[in-house]
Amino acid sequence: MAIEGFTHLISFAAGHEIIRQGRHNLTLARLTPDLVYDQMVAAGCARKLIFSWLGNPGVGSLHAVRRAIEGGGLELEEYSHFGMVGRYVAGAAHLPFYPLRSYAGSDLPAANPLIQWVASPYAPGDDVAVVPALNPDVTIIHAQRADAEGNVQVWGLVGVQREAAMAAERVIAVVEELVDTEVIRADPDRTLLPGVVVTAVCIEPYGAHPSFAQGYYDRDNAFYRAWDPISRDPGLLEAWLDEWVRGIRDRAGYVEKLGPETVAALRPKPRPSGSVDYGEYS
Amino acid sequence: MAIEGFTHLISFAAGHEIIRQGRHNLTLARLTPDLVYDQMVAAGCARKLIFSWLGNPGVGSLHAVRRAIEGGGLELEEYSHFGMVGRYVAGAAHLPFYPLRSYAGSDLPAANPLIQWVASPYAPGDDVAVVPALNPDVTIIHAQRADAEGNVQVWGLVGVQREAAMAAERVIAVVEELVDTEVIRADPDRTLLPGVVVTAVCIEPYGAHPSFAQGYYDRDNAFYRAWDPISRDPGLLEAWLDEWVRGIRDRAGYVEKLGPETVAALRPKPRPSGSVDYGEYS
Amino acid sequence: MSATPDELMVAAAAAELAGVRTVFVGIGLPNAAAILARRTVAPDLELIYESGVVGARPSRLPDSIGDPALVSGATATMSMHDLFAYFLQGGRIEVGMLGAAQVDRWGNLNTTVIGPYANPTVRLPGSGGACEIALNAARVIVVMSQSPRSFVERVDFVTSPGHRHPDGRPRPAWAGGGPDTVITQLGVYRFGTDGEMELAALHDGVRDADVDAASGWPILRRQPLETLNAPNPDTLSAIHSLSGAEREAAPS
Amino acid sequence: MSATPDELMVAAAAAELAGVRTVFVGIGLPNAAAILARRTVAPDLELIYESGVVGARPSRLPDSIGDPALVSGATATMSMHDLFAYFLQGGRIEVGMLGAAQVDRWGNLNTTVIGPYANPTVRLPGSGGACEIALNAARVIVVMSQSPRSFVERVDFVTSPGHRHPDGRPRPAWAGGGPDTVITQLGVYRFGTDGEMELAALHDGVRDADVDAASGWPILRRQPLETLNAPNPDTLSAIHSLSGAEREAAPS
Repeated sequence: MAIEGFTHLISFAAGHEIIRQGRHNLTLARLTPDLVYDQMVAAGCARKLIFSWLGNPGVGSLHAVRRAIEGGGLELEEYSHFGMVGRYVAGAAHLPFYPLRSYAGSDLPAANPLIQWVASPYAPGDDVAVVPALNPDVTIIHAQRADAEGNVQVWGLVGVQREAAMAAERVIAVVEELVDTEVIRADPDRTLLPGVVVTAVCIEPYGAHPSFAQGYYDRDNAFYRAWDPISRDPGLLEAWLDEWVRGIRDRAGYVEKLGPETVAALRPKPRPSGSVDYGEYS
Repeated sequence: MAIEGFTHLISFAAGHEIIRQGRHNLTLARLTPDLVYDQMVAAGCARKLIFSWLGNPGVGSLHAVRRAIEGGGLELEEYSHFGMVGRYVAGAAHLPFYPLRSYAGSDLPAANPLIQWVASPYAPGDDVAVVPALNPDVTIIHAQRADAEGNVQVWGLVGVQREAAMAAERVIAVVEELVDTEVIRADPDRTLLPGVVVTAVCIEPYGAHPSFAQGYYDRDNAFYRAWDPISRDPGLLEAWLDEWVRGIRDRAGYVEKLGPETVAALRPKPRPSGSVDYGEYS
Repeated sequence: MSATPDELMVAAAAAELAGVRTVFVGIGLPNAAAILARRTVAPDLELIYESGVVGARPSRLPDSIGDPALVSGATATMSMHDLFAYFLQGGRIEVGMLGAAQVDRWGNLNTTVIGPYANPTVRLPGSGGACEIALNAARVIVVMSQSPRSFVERVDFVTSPGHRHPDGRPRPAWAGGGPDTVITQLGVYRFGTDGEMELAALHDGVRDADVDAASGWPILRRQPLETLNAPNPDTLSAIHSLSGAEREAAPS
Repeated sequence: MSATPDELMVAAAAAELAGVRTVFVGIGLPNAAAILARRTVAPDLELIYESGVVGARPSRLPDSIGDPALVSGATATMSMHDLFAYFLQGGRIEVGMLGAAQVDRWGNLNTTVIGPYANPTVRLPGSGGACEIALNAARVIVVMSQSPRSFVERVDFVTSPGHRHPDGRPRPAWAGGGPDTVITQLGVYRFGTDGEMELAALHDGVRDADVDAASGWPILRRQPLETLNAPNPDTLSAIHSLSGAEREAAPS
């Protein structure tokens, strides 16, 4: 499975619910495992990571992931960012591979034999690296809004959300708010995923905290920094999971526990996009 | 060169100016040559077409193109739509080829030896069709708006405009209107091409007529239908080019000649997209 | 009020879309059929156009598959790359609807040339997205006029592959189900397990012999052969309300 | 007021961006350098972030390369596919800025592991976009701390290729120019025509011997060796105004 959203719109709500359900043996794909997979790895959910950058952005390491690696309890399958992007693209497009200009002269192909090469039929010797398709059983994304038909809209960074979702067997979209379908249909360009490819929509305001939702709340940088000492210490980490994940029933409980002051401090001032005219043609 | 815009935002303004300048021997790429290339072929601009669907959409044939083909004066290089899309994608991405699930069992590869096959390193026998990169010297697109820095925004159908532009050495964007850069920056998701990849911006209201500009004017279906008898008759066609292209100085002259009634009849009623909030973060 | 041949085809094609969720719509009669189906037997049908529109809810019947009325009020627009790669090739299209100038018994479709490719008698529009639709949709419905010139022993050019190439090559393993139904003004054809076309139903008033007279090869019959009811007045008036601006994109 | 090592590196890296139009910005010091350059020597500089932002005009120095302040007021956002494929791989990036835990004389960069890959002493973050940046940007500027542990005879892992692989393999023909400049707290390094690193300039007050003491191989010298001026007070105060929230993403 994959929880995607590059820095933006990371579904911590889904990660926490997976921890609460006590899932095990998951293969977790994500360009940047981020805190959400550090927490899931700490909780024993994961058997394997498929990734391209393993860190706490702007802070340092994911210590629970590092401990699991060093303890031999976590298998790794490692790419570069564009390699991971390409795996989802190939998966979404029903292609066996995705070609990219990368890896030549790098040791990554030696570390990961799934990185291969194909010859160009147009220029002898111009070999191109390829990565295989990745088709998650489930991809979970977070988004700003959806309607009752499951049409999902996002603004700001979209990362690999469309490709990761369309590569998956099932797609779960967690959103900040449910809107009328006429809101969606007024601006079809903003639709990341039409409802026809979405399996389920869950409405969880602040479901991406401590990551951000453009226009809704800021990245909680203080949380990312505070995670470092927690993640370093298995005892502290276990206590944090008990308090903030296992000890509460759902996302609403998490948001209540965050408290109105923290939530208010993350709210940006308004910056409207402005409206464009699609025209009514009849 | 390519003038791209799939049914939407076809730069007739650029096509007519190329005819006025008396250009010859051009290789013209475009998924659907449409009336713009029928006119350019009739005027003797073209040596070769690279295309995937050759017709007057909803009406019938492009008669000038057909005459040129039947007279042996026009070389053809033919793909399917996705093959043409892939050629631009590979060109934009500096890849030697683009792989796609097509052409197996079709006679197109026999007609066009540039359609080739590569083997998948992941599954023996799972060969995938490939098309070579296409890198136009110049790509011309039409768009709704741009700012003075050359940032170009489009809403509605985008077709292959981004890929065709980014595959090109030089990019010319013809737009309905120039807007303040703050209008662009208020909604960065709508930007099709950042200014840094755009060589020149030209402001030509109604420059896509008889095709359409979402929210600005409708497709002039009557014109597309009226083109059929003109295009059938070389004499009529020559007279049309004299009257509507060579006989006027610029696009403003064309719009004036169209007349305010035609222009007004093509204007849609408003249908606003609504505004979203990007948030001001500081 | 009796139906024209086009109306018969549109009504029969719309009926095939009952219960379908995603249809990739080509220009011409398929467009009319898909819009009719959404208004009648398939209210959840998502109209997907190769121009980059998903979930169109057009206020008028467009002349072209790229029309501003398809965009305003749609659920999504996307680039042609994303649409062809992730929707069509990604296997998310249940039904692709195609027209053709020629079809053979294996469902191979020709929209490229009549005569030899290098020196054609008639130059047709070519593939457009048809080659990809024929290979990647879960199933394909063909809507076309039937005559000895269009139902041929061997198509002059395979634009869009059917169940096997005239030279015997089989359909590739990765491909979708291929042509499933061919609808003409005479009847409805299905394909047998070996991929050969079979007459399955005749329009009301069409005789068995009419089919033979309009075919370039002896067409197999399914037993029992059905007879389709004539479109009812409601359907016909729905088609009329659509077809004001409709022009078929057949090559002239 | 004297500059910290980080400030020396940021100031020198910003100076390298004078006149540059497009820079692909990584996390940490490169981010600070690029933002500083845009405010000083390169007002037309377009900051391009792998998260999918072009033309960011951040109102604050972000902790992360994905930050809402990078998006609000940018000229364009796009999917990571389009950004990596059409901007970076498409050859539209003049300068890529990278950090690293280790570098060798050929400019090979390691951000993956210290020790053997299968059983590392230290697990570093990995490539992210660095491997693609190193191969596809027209030129690459490396900003990193220098010590005998980071300037090494042989990197433990080549994450991002330099001018030739330690095993002798040459850089591929299709690739961009590769590492052009390495900036450390001691000085600025360039690369000779054979692709080997050469000391080109020392920061003010750094001695030649300091470089040897902080290097795992005998580094070539360019003649004449330049000395960089200490950052002037305006530059330093500009850096200070940026660096409130800045944390370097070095592995801990």
